This record gives sequence, structure tokens and C-alpha cells, in this order.
Amino acid sequence: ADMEKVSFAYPTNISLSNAPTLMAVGMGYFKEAGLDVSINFFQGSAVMLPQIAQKHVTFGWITPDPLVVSLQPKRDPLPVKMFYNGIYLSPFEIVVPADSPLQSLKDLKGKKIGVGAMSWGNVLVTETMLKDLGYTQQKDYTLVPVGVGPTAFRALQDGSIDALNLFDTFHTQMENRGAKLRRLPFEKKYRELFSSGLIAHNDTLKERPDLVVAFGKAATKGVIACNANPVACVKNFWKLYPNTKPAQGTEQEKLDDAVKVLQVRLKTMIPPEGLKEMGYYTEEAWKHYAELLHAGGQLPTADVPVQTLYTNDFVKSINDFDADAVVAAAKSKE
Amino acid sequence: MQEIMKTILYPALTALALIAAWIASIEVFNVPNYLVPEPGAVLHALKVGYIDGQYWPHFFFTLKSAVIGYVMGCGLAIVIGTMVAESRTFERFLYPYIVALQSTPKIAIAPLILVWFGFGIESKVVMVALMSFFPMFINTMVGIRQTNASMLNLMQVFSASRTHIFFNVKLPAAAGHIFAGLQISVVLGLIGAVVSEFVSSTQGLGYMIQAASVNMDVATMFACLLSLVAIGLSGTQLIRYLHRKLVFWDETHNAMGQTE
Amino acid sequence: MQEIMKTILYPALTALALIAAWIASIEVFNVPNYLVPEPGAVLHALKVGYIDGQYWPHFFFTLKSAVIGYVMGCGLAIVIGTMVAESRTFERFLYPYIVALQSTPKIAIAPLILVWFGFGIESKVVMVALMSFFPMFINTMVGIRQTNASMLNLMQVFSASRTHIFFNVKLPAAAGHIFAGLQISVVLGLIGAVVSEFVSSTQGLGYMIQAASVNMDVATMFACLLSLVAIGLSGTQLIRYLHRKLVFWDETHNAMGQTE
Amino acid sequence: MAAILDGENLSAATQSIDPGPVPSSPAASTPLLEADALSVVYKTSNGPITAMQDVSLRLGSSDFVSVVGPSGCGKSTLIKVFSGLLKPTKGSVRLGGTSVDQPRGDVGIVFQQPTLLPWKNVLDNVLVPVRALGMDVPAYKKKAMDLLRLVGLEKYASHYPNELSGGMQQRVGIARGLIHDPSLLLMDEPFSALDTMTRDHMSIELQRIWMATRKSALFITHSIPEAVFLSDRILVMSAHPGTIVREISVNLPRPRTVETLAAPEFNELCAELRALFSQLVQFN
Amino acid sequence: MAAILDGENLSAATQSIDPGPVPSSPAASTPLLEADALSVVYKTSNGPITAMQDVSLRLGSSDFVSVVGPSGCGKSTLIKVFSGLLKPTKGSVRLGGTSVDQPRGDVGIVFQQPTLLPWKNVLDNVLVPVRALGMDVPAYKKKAMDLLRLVGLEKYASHYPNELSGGMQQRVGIARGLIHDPSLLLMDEPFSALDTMTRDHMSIELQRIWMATRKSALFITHSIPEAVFLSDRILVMSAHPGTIVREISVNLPRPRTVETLAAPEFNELCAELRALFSQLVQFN
Ligand SMILES: Nc1ncnc2c1ncn2[C@@H]1O[C@H](COP(=O)(O)OP(=O)(O)OP(=O)(O)O)[C@@H](O)[C@H]1O
Ligand SMILES: Nc1ncnc2c1ncn2[C@@H]1O[C@H](COP(=O)(O)OP(=O)(O)OP(=O)(O)O)[C@@H](O)[C@H]1O
Ligand SMILES: [Mg+2]
Ligand SMILES: [Mg+2]
Repeated sequence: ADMEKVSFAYPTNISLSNAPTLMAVGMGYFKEAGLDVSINFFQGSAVMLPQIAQKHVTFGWITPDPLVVSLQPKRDPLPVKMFYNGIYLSPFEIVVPADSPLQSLKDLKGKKIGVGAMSWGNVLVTETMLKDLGYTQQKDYTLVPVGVGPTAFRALQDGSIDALNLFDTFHTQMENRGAKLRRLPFEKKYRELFSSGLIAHNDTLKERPDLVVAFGKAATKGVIACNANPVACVKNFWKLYPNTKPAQGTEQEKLDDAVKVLQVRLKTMIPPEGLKEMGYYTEEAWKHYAELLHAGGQLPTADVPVQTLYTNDFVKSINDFDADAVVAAAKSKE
Repeated sequence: MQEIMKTILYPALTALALIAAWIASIEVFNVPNYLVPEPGAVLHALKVGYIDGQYWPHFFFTLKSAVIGYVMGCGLAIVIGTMVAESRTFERFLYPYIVALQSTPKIAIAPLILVWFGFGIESKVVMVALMSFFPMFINTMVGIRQTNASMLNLMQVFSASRTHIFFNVKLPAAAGHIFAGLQISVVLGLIGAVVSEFVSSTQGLGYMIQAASVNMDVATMFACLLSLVAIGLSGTQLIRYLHRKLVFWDETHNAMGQTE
Repeated sequence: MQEIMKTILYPALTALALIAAWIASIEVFNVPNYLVPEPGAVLHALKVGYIDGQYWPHFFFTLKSAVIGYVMGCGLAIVIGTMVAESRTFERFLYPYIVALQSTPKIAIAPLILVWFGFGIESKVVMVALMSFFPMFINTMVGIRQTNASMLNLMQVFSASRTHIFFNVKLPAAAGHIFAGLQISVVLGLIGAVVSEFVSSTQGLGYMIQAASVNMDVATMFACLLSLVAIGLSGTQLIRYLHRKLVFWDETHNAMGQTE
Repeated sequence: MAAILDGENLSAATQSIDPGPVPSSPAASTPLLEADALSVVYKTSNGPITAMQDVSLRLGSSDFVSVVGPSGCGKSTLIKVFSGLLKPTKGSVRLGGTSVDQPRGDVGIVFQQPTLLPWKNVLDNVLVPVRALGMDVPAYKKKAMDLLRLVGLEKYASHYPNELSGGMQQRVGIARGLIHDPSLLLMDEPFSALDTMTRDHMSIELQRIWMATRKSALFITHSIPEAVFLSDRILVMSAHPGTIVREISVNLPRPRTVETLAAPEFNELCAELRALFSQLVQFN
Repeated sequence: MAAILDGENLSAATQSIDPGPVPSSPAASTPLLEADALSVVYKTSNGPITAMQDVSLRLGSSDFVSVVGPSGCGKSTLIKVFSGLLKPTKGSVRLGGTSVDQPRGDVGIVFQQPTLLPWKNVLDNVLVPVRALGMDVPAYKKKAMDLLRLVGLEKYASHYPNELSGGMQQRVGIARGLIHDPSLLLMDEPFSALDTMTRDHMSIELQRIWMATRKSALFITHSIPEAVFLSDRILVMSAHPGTIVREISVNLPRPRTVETLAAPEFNELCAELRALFSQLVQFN
């Protein structure tokens, strides 16, 4: 009866990538946990982070790079921590048209690579990755900001760029629209770069561990349920956000396309260790992140106290539920 | 009557021509439908949106923040524009900061606005007010400065108070400028509402556009853009109508007098 | 002389007051520096940027697209504004579409602009032109419509050509409106440049702000915002100066005549 | 020069009048301007106002016709219609044989208000018709300076209108009306803001210019002696409705001089007009 | 009513003049307005123009003083200075004992141009001073209508200025100048756009009003008989530099009527002024 009001925010606009976590709404997991969750969307983590730092937003979904970069001398530390690893594998890919002669990252010498915007976090990673091959930006290759969606698609098709470096889900969407794409292989260490996870204010983590666990648990159940029944997950998402349902195409086409996109995302959300270990961070991964950002010139030193940025304290309690029951419930959902 | 016919008929003709060009560009130039949707798809989106009713809450959310912010922004702009026009001291102290504030892209200061005003409708209203402010401010200032000197002298001879002069001479004399400002601000305020919804919102036409664009759903994007256009057009038409009705003395209209 | 002193001194005073308030808010209210940077950090960023020279290419890139786009947008606005003011037919056919185009948030049509004009400076110029256009358009239109009827009649009696009337009567009569529009468009054009750099660019102050904002580097953000403000202020001051010089007959200035 | 045309002391001044060369014989008056049954009804905020009713008028190609009448009787309206700026509600106007539907370049005009362009200096204001009609500007510059000398403003050629007094502005307007030798000259109370002496001087100069060029002129005035002195014919208008109640021919020989003013016919005409006039203006 | 004050036929009209009640005795002329050694130099695009030089003037609290002088001699400038709208370059003005640095409410003014507010109808334009001074509007509405009747515009009370003829606009300006019983009335050629008959009527009405209220009045005109008819004193100004060259007292008994106009003193004064005037205006 007495539900606790909790606000949860994404630093991007709503898209199918958010569907797994939001399956918790459709399955009623938040409600079960006594949480009345309002969901907000912000344009960029720079807009969202201050909201969490001011406790206007309780929980957020965020990539680690702004946090790592904030660990600079003379900067006030942000009073926030990530407490749940949401995406284990890097969602970024470099794609080329299927009939392109380019086969590996090596072939990108002298080519134009499209990125969403120069300010995107993955640009650093891409630069570092190509640096490993001895290539430097401007000299050996050029990055072209092309935006997402139609413009990026168009740029790749008309040859203004040779390769495109965006999120996996964007690429899948293009394929749904008829594009024939091929993904260039990444080195394992780049592929295994973690990405977004849950974040909260230090005070919340200290004073309301119960709330943190309750929220994390419900969200985790949502991901598991979605993984068990992607079709129901898509339908749940469309029910929550009817405007995200495409206007063009038949019902079945829309559903098929959406499920394809969703499965791409789910692949990055399920940890290699299996469903019981959802949300763990390793210190190496964080260190690796700092090294990358240092190599890319964003951090003056790679030797930063990354352990202040995250905590694994809650993961055990969060995973303390019956995953099989969740899978079963999801499978029986329409 | 004929006048009304023309005001409706001509734009309708152009609209038809545009739609024909739209269809032709898709058919002839093979513009892909992830870039420009087919008119049918947009129509369908509009139907789903407004007949089945899914867009209405978004439409009203945007309308509400736009209207409140517009009224606040324009009101403030008239007051401050008048102050700056009336006093060299105010001008020196305020003018550079107003230009400074306005030269800063609002998107860049959005985080501050969100922190101060929250991410509810308040921050959208503030953004609309900020956007509507500047054209009104400049036009009010220039308009008031241009008031015919003889009329001001007339009032000064009678020691009329500043307020009296403002309402009886300066405001009507600046009416042309003010209405021009009001028209510009309609459009800018609307953009302010949409942009602030881009930055953070779970409602509104701006949010719909952003969400649709992420999902590559161009038909919905176009449907929402058309809704915005409808609001913008109604707003400017309303201002133009008020302009004609209220500023009846406007010289050009009475030129040499109209004969029957 | 004294006038110049005042024009410099007063804003400088306010600026000092603002900086004091800035420092105080950080010290007293403990505003964290990920939200508002310390003045020292901004100064440092400015030094690195402009003395060591790292910002200059960005500064000039933004300036260049802003200036080119501004000139194009305002020029076009004066031409089309005049056409619409002069002809009811043009008005009927064009006016609604101009308002429609302008009511659409530019960010929403940015993808189309990018597709048509590429990712280089062209698309930024187009965006600036689109943003500068509207205030100029409306102000030109309203200004020309308000031209004193007796002056027009005078010219008509001599069968002056439309062009002649335009350059000799309408343009000078609308000068107040036009300069107000030019001032507004400076600021809007600048925002257009920055926003288009947000959307897609590898250069410019907008790109710098965006990049800094991702890294939560507020000092750099503020330094770039200050650079924008500098451009905006110089632009509007230039326009105001031209206004005073060119529109010397402006009634208020000559009020009852000035005595020595 | 003495006050002649305010008629207060008609014999006072006899010196220094040069009405210009006397033309060999007045040209036959072929109709230049024909107005038939003109009516003008203005739309106003308080319903229609009939400014003019059933006015017919014929002006030969070298006629000088004056119009007198009480304030608000429709004199300015007549000028607006003849210049093509206002379409009459009824009736038609023909100028040089073709119908006047819109303004035409061959008309010179002096408005009741000076109507100067504030962004042009005095000389350029006088040259406005020359530039508007695409005529040769340098050639007319000297004439403009001569006209400015005539109206006593040669020293003000490079001043701007808002630096002039009311009477000076009106004089600039007069110079502008005369600059381009139009075949028809319409003047709406051109001398109203001038002092007696300047006014007399201007009347005599106007007669000299008119006799030299023999163009058609329609002259609106509030001064009866001025009308009699200058005109071939005088039209008297009444108000409510504005219509021509009387047409009086002035058959005094030209050039008229101060002697003319002392002539009994002159004074009889003035007296006749004054009597007529006093019936037209009623105050309660 | 006949043409009286254009002086053309001074014995023509004897009927229907009602100069109002005769006051028992004229109030003693205590100085209301004192101007000392006024000079006005305008800044212009072509260097300074000396519009007025060393003008001194004293106006009693119930004086009627006229100013005559050629166009551009500085008459309007004088009015601007007295009303406080223009600061003189040199010299000082005192009104009712205190220095005039800025406009003050106790002055009524009729500008040379009508200067009506286009967004107010005729009645509201007449009421402008009443509203500006915060006086009781309903109480003055009747007076405004009376004044409009006086100037022959009662039917136009709810029309807007751009629907009036030039002379009608000027008459609205006159009514507005009289509405609020100021202690000083400044009038700049108020009758210039009016026809002879209306002008005469207005002169006589003005005298009646002035005699009933006995306020100070400064009246600028181009008509010599008008000045003589209305004034206690007449100031004659010359141009370049604008300064007072002569002050003439008019000692004709009040109320002045058409008989006054026939009086030899009246005509002598007019002749004297005219002679003076003809020396002031020079044309080459
Ligand atoms: N633009 C207009 N709109 C409406 N009514 C008008 C307009 N101009 C003039 N009138 C009306 O038409 C009538 C005649 O006006 P007009 O200006 O022709 O008079 P006029 O003879 O020139 O008078 P004056 O000697 O005072 O200049 C007046 O009653 C006036 O109210
Ligand atoms: N605002 C002004 N700026 C500059 N010079 C001016 C201004 N007003 C008047 N003057 C000059 O001052 C002189 C006197 O002008 P003023 O208007 O006082 O003359 P006036 O006697 O009223 O003439 P009129 O009878 O023609 O109205 C003129 O030479 C004029 O050029
Ligand atoms: Mg008239
Ligand atoms: Mg004057």
C-alpha cells in the first residue's frame, strides 16, 4: 500500500536498449518491492550526473567514462558510486557495408570512419584501439561525426564514410531497414570493456542499503525475464512507451525487428559467469578503463583511485532470489 | 468572403504542391523511407496519434509549457526592455549581461537549469521563457526608443508620469515592434519547449521526436513535427490577428483613406 | 570621453560584482565545482586556450560559419521579407511555409540538413542562416508594412519604380525594425552555429563544449561559453554602433533639437 | 517687399515686382484634366463620411484654377483624387485624355503637410521627383539650388528636415513641387505656414513661373485675395457635402501686379467671394 | 459670420460677435514668466545654428502677448524653451518665480503641428492633458465636448485623427490646449491651417475665453491684424539672429469687436507693423 517513490534516469533518450531493465515494470517487480518508480530521460550524462549528485534522481544508468575522467587533480570528487554492472561487453562496433573490401581494423588506414559525435565516449576507445595498430587520427584515418539513425545510414551508403562506429543496436536497426552490414572483429580486451550500469548517491548507498538492494534486485529480475521472453519484453516496452512503436510496417515485421535489436542488447547484459552473478565489477576492468582514457589523452595519469568509483557491496544481496522462478514467470507471460 | 477563400485556398494550393513534390521525390528520386517517410505513413501516425488519442497528452504538455513560458518571457522582456530603453544607467548595467546570457546556447546551460528548476515542467517553462525573451526584449527596446519625439514632448509638457507616458504613448507607438517581437517569440518559444524536452523529459512532442529519431521512426517524427508546425502557425496567426485588430491606427492601413 | 568611460566602467563594475557573487556562491554555499567551476580554473582554461593557442582554430571555425551564415540568412530574410510585405499573393503562398519551417526545431531537421549539405562547414552555415532568418524576416516585413503612408504617396505621385521606392523610402523607414532584427539574429545565428556543432562536428566552440561536457570539465565549458559571449557581445555592439551611425535621423535622437 | 496679398493695405507696396516675361498670347485652353461627377465616401470607424459629392471640373492645359472652401470641405480629397492616389467612389477623372487609375509621373504636387524624407537633406528632398522619375540628376541640381534660393533656403541645402522650422519645411515642399516641370501642378495650401511677407513674395514668384511655363495649376488656399490674384478661375466649395457651389472667372489681365490689387474689379471679386464664404461657414 | 481678421474688408461684418462677459477691471499684471537673455544654439549636421539670441521677455499673469516674425526666426524655439522642453544655451526662464528646467503641468500648449495621438479618438485627444495631469476625467468630458463644439467638431468626437482633414486636426489641437485652464497658454500658429471665416470665429472665441479666465497667453501668428486684435503687446522678431527687434503695446479697449477693427488706431498699428516687417524679410 505505502509505496516508496523512487526516480530512475537514463542519460540517453528512450530506446529498445532500455527494455530489459524496464521489463521489471511489466512483471511488477518494482511494485512487489514496494517501489513506485518514475523513469526519466536526459540528454547526456553531463545533464544527468548533477541530478544524481543533487539527489533529485535516486538511481541512474550510466557509462563509466565521465566518472573515471572526473578523477583529476583539483576536481571535486562526485559524491556518487556505481553499484551494479549492467553491460559487460562493449556495445560499440565498427561496421562496413557487406560488400566492402575492408576486412579488419588494419584496413582502415586512410579511411573515413563515422562516429555519432566527437564527444561520444567510444571515440577514445576507437582511437586507442587504432593506436595499437600504429595509426593516429587525422594522419592515418579520419573520424567524421555523422549522428545516429538516418544520417549515419545515408553516409555509409553514399560512400561519404567507409566504416561506421556506433552502438550495436543502431547497426541492427539499420539492418532491419535493409542495410547489409558486416562487423569488423575487435580484440578481446576491447570487446570485454564494460559499459553502462547503475549509479546512486553515496548517501543513498550508506543510509538506504535496503532501497538499493530492492531496486537492484527488481531490475535484475527484469533483465532475466526479458532474456527468457524477448517478445513479451518488447510488448511490455511498447505498452510503457507506445510512441516508440514504429509507425511504418506490419505488426509482425515490427515485432521481429524489435526482437532482433533486443537480442543484440541482451547478449551484452548477461555476464559470462551466468545469471547468478549479475552486476559484479572487477578492479582490472576499471583499471583498464582508466588506462584507455589515459592513452586517449583524457586523463593525465592512469594511476587513479578507481576503487572509489564503484562498489560490489550490494551485488550479493541483489542476486539473492530465485532466478528459475523468474524465468518461468516470464515464459508464461503473453 | 473572397478574402477568406483566398487566405485558405492559396496556402492549400501550395500545400498540395508540396505534398505532390514529396510523393514525387520518394517515387522518382527513390529517397529512402528512413530519411523521408511516405505521406501515407505520416497520415497513419497522425491518425493513431490524434484519433486514437495517444499524442494528445504530449501535445498538451508541450503546449502548456510553451504558453506559460511564452507569457512569462515576453512579459519580462517588455518590462526589462522598457527599463533599458528608458534609462541609460540600466542600459549600461544590464544590456551586456542580457546579450551575454542570450549568446550562451541554452543546451549548454541546461544542466544548471535542470538543477535549479528540476526536471518537471518548471525547467521547460524556464527554457521557453529564456528563448522568447530576447526578440521581445530587443524589439521593445528599439520600439520604445523610436517613439515619435513630438508625442513625447506633448506628454512631457503636461508633466505626465513615466507610467502614464509609457501606457499612453510609448507602448502604442512601439506596438509594431512589439507585435513583430511577439511573432518571432512564438516560434522561438516553441523551439525552446521542444529542445528542453530533448534534454530531459518523459512527455511532450520534443520527447516524442527524440524517441522516434532514436528508433529511426521517421513517420512519427514527421507527424510530431507537423503538430509543432500547427501550434506555431496558430500562434503566429493569432498574433497577426491581434496586431491587425489592436493596432488599427497603423499608418499604412489608412494610407490615403479607404473609399467605399 | 566621459561617455566612453561610462560605457566601459559600468559593465566592468557589474562584471566585478558578478565575479564576486560567483566566488561567494562557491565558498559560502559550497556549490561543487562539477556544477560551477572556480574562476581560477576558468582563467587557466582561457590562458591555455588563447595564449597557448589551442582554442583559436575552434574560435575561428565557429566565427566563420556564424558570419557567413548570418550574412546569408539576414540577406535572404530582407529580400523575402520585402517580397512578402509588398505582395499579398507572395504573403499567401509563402508566409505559412516560412512559419512552418521556422516552427520546426532545427535539431529535429538536422539529419536532413546533414544529408543535403554534408558534414563540413556547409551544414553549419545553413543552420546559422536558418536561425538568423526568422527575426530578420518578421522585422523586415513589419517594418516595411509600417512605412509612413504619406511618404509612399509622395513617391507614388512621381511614378517611382518599386525598386526606387524600396531603396529610397521603405528601407530607410524600416531601418529601426531591421536593425532590431539584426541584433536578435546575431545571437540566434551564434546559437545556430553552436548547436550544429553539437550535432556533428570535429571543430568549433560547440564541439569543445560538447566534448568538455561529456567529461564534466566545467572549466573548459565555461571558458568556451565566455568565448561565445565575447563573439555575441562584439556582434551586437557592432550592430548597435552601425544603427546609431546610419539611422542618424531617428526621431528620438533629435527630439526637440539639441542645444550646444 | 510689402504685404500685398493679405490685402490689408493694398496700395502700400509698389516696388520690385517682376512677374517675368509676358507670353505673346495665352494658349487656347484645351482640356487637360476632366473630372466627371466625382463622389468620395470614406470608410471610417464611425461609418461612412461623404467627403465629396458630384464634383465636376475641367482644367485647360494652361489654366490656373484655385479652390477655396471651409476647413474639411474636401479640398485635399480633390487633390488626392486628381493625383491618382485615391480612387473616387463614383465618377471618373481623365488626364490628357486617359483615365487616371493610379499616380502618373507628369503631376507636380505640394502636399498640405510638408512630407519630407528625414534621411535626405534639403537639396536631395527637392530632387526626389527628379530621381524618382529617372531624370538626369546633375542637370537638375542647379535648378534645385535656384528654387531653394527662390524660397530663401539656399543656405540650408545640406541640412536635414528636422533641423528646419515649420515654415522652412513647407518651403522645401514648394521647391520640390516645382522642380520637374510637370504638365499639371497640384498645390494644397502651400503658403499656409508662411508669414505675410514671404507669402506675398511666393505668390508673385509663382505667377512668374506659371506665366513662363504655362502649365496647368490647381491651387488650394484659404486666402481669398491670394486666390483672386493668382487664378483664371476660382471654385468655391461648401462642406457637408463637399461640392462646388460656385465658379468665378477672374478676367484681370496678366501679369498681375500691385496695381491689379488696387483695381476695383479685384476688390469686387474679393468682396463677392467673402460674402459667399460667410454663408458657407456656420458656427453655433 | 464675415471675414474680419484677414482685414480685407473691415467694415463688412458687424453681426453676431459675442466677446463674452466684460470683467470688472483687468487684474494687475504681476510677472508670471520672466526670460532673461535667452540664446539657443542648435547643434546640426552642418555646424551650429543660432536660432535665438539674447531674448528677454516678461509676461504678466494676465497678459496676452503675440509674437510675429519671418519664417525661421525662432518663434517655435521660444515656445519650446518656455514650455521647458528645450534648455536654452544661455539665459534663464522663470515661471511663477521658479526656474523652468523641465516641463511643468501648468502650461497649456498648441503646437505648430497638430501632434495628435493616432490611437486615441478626437475626444480622448482633447482629454490628453486632463488624463496626464491626473485630473478628474468625467468632470472634464463635458468641457471637452463644449470645446469641440466651439471648434466645430462635435460630430467628430469619436473619429480618429487620420480621418480628419488638416484644418480639423489643428482645431482638435486648439481644443486640447484650452481644456485644463493652465496659468500660461502657449500657442504656435494655431490658426494657420484654417480658412478665413473659421479663423475669425476662433479669434473672437479665443478673446472671449481669455477675458473670462484672464490667464497669461503667448500667441505666435503670421497674421498682423490677428496679432493686433488679440494682444496687449506684440513682439516683433527678426531672423539671423532671431531676436526681438521691437515691442509694441496695443492699448485698444477690451472687449474688442468689429468696431475696434475700424478704429484708426487699429489700422495705424497694423500699418506700422507691416512696414517694420517688410524690412525684416529680404529676398534676392
Ligand atoms: N483618410 C481619411 N479617412 C476618413 N475620412 C477622411 C480622410 N481624409 C479626410 N476625411 C474626411 O473627409 C472630409 C474632407 O477632408 P479633406 O481633407 O478633403 O478636407 P479639406 O478641405 O482639405 O480641409 P482642410 O482645409 O482642413 O485641409 C473631412 O470631413 C474628413 O473628416
Ligand atoms: N530641431 C532643430 N535642430 C536644429 N535646428 C533647428 C531645429 N529646430 C529649429 N532649428 C533652426 O532654428 C531656427 C529657428 O527655428 P524655429 O522653428 O524656431 O522658427 P520659427 O520662427 O518657428 O519658424 P516658422 O514660422 O517657419 O515656424 C531655424 O533656422 C531652424 O533651422
Ligand atoms: Mg486639406
Ligand atoms: Mg515655428
